[in-house]
Amino acid sequence: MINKLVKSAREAVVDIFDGATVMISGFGEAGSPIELIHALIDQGANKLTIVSNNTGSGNVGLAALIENKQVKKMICSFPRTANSTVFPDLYRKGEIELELVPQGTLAERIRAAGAGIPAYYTQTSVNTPLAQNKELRIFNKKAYVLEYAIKADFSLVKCHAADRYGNLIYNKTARNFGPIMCTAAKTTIVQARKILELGQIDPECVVTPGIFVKRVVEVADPADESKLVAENRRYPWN
Amino acid sequence: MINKLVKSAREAVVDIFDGATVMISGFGEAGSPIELIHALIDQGANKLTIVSNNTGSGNVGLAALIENKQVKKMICSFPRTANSTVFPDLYRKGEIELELVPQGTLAERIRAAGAGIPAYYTQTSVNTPLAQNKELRIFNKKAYVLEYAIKADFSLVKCHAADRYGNLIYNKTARNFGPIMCTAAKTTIVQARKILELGQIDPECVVTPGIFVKRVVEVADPADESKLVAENRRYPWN
Amino acid sequence: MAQKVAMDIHDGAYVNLGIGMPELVADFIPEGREVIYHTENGLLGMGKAPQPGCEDPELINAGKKCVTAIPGACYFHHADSFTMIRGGHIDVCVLGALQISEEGDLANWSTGEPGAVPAVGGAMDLVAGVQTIFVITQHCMKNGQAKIVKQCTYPLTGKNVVNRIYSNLAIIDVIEKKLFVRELARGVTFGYLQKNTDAKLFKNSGEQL
Amino acid sequence: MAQKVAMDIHDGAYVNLGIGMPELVADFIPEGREVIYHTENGLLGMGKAPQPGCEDPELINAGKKCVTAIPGACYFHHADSFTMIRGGHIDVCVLGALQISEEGDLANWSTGEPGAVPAVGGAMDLVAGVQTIFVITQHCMKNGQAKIVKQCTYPLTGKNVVNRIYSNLAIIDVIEKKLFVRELARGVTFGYLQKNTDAKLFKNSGEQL
Repeated sequence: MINKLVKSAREAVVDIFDGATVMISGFGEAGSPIELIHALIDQGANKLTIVSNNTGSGNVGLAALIENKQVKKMICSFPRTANSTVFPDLYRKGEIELELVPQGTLAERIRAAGAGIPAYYTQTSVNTPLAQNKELRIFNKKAYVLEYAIKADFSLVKCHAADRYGNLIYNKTARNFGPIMCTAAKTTIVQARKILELGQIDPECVVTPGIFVKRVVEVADPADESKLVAENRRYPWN
Repeated sequence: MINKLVKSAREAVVDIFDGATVMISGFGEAGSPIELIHALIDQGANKLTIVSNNTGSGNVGLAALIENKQVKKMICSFPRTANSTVFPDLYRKGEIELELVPQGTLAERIRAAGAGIPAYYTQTSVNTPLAQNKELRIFNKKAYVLEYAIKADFSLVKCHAADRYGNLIYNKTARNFGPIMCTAAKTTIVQARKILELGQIDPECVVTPGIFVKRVVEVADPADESKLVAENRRYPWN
Repeated sequence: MAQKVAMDIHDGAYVNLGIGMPELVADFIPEGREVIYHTENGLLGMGKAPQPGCEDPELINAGKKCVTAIPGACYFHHADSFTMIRGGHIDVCVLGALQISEEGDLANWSTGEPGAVPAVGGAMDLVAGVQTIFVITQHCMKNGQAKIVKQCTYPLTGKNVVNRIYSNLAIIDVIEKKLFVRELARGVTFGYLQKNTDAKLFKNSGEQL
Repeated sequence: MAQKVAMDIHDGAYVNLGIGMPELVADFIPEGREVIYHTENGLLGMGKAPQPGCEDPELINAGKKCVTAIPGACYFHHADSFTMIRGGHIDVCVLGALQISEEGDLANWSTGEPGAVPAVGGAMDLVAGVQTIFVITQHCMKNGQAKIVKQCTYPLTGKNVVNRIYSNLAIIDVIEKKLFVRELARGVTFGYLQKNTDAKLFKNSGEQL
């Protein structure tokens, strides 16, 4: 029988290893799997390469993972936001690496990995510093750069609801990077607000087919990151 | 005001020009926009390049368009099925061109066009006759071929329901090539069984966002191609 | 043969079954195993054939036959469907064959005859992307000619792609570009098998037949 | 400025508004025009700010502010969102600028200062993919230095990408790598405008200022 449900976030992230590449869904806090990230902090894997659009805010979630010195390198499009100080501080001190990728290129490189495409061409970043050292090619009199797929060992994704096959639906703009990250990792680990019976998700409306998901943990009432930040909370909990 | 609804299939296809590249959705008859194809037969544009997974069956729909000598070239993955004789006959006589493309490559080349990607690499077809004259490249010790985007002037697509913004939902496996073809044409023309009010399609379940659609025509009761074939019907109607 | 294939498909596998004989595999999956069928025209969770009268021409499989969808199924478009295939997410694909070479090359889409209308469908994508490729085939052609050959003479679908061959005479593994006999059909001897095979066969011990 | 931009956005346009000043454009769209807003984090059909107390932290725009969705809106993932951008499906993007060159190069993501944390977001994708790029900006920096220059000294976001500049002094078209003054703000003379611009300006007649 197929049953991808696991009992706890702790159990879900147990095999993430030192040096792994881990994708983390979310655009700012929307879609960020904060309970899975906190479980990864408890678990302690380090020298991680994290692929995520941002670098977290305050001292919880992704920012806390970085603050806890578990991250060797960030691959992201926008590593600073209103309340992010952890990554900027470490970056200025030279204690964390950054690969800056335009947001659409980040998305497409992840999608390419999931779709078995090793590389593709795009106009994005041509004639900018981010195209330095990238291979250029002309198609139909326009210049494009070659971009490579980004694969991951693990993806940590937040969704709205899931079933035991791993079929997922999302909530509004919290969908963002979740569906493509599910496709790009060897092991995709999901936190869902609700677990539904098979068939309760309309087959026309499934966003992530279960084939892309390995484990699902129910987190019925996920933390609100901006509230935690406003309250100056830090993880591990202060 | 945005209103993409047009009154008739005739009006919807009025500007398809001689020599145009036209994508036609469908996998066999499932998802084939038969009323739009028939309107294109009435309209008479010729020297068309048609991009579609198959070549139609019997003497209706896509097969009738080919039989009517409006098609110069087919780009498809499987140009013959149980009831297709029109294309095979013309092909053997050398009266129609064929570009045979593996099905997944066909899909991805269409998707690439819609996504602004001029070319990408894939393992599919490496070491086969279909990779002849294709550029090979090694990534991580495996060989891949370079595949180019397929753009179209027009796409003819069948869906289940639409609203005046052009948001679409599909029915079961009739979805197939529809959503990606909508993205790859300058002008996407859709036939829908139902027209819904704005907001009646759940924003989480829209499959084709309206941005990819130019015109929608209601065809409440589309013809059942296999019935027509079984009855030996031909278009223009015999 | 279909039963033998079915025995080798593990619980929880995502499986794509080719048109024809491979479709029969679904009927033999042992009880207690849950297997999810993918059909490349946009359905994961394909169920059995519909009851007569309940056919929906918009719910079909890759062979364009009417099917059903199980609870927990989902629909998607062709680019997403081939993301599953090309991206290595499907565990097993079962296909038919015209020829298989001793290095695991597969020819199953064209006899290359002049005048034939070539048609490839999703076969090249499947063999390039799916992790395990099972071939199910009669051991020889109707005229007795070998299908398992040193080198394919028909146009290839893919090179070094077949993992295991299920024929009416034997089950044969392709390992490091060599053919190892895994199991003989009842009453078939190694000698008889080799006689009906143009390629070199090895016993599992490594000994050449 | 935002009002001037709004006047130039046609009925039925699909529009992406950058963070900051560009967001104001939505408030000035003339009545009777229906404009659909895209936000690259996965929403087409973005509506106004929510009523206080009705904010949903999972319904935000690219600036991470809470927004609403109009009837007829839809949600999608990031690869689909940038298909709209990179594929040329968005009609207009309105962005801020650090510098614009006379050839329409745009610099708006980094001052290139050592020690600064670089952040690009979707700006490079937008200028590469969207059909028409409007820039809305103060004509000069706070210290009076020109923003419209012969050549950008800040790192580029894209080359030859800007179609029109809306500043507090003028509206300027970029046509075939030259700057044509389309409209002067009230009380601004051509002489004053050129004095505050490092790049060469042309009148619409083609005459150089």
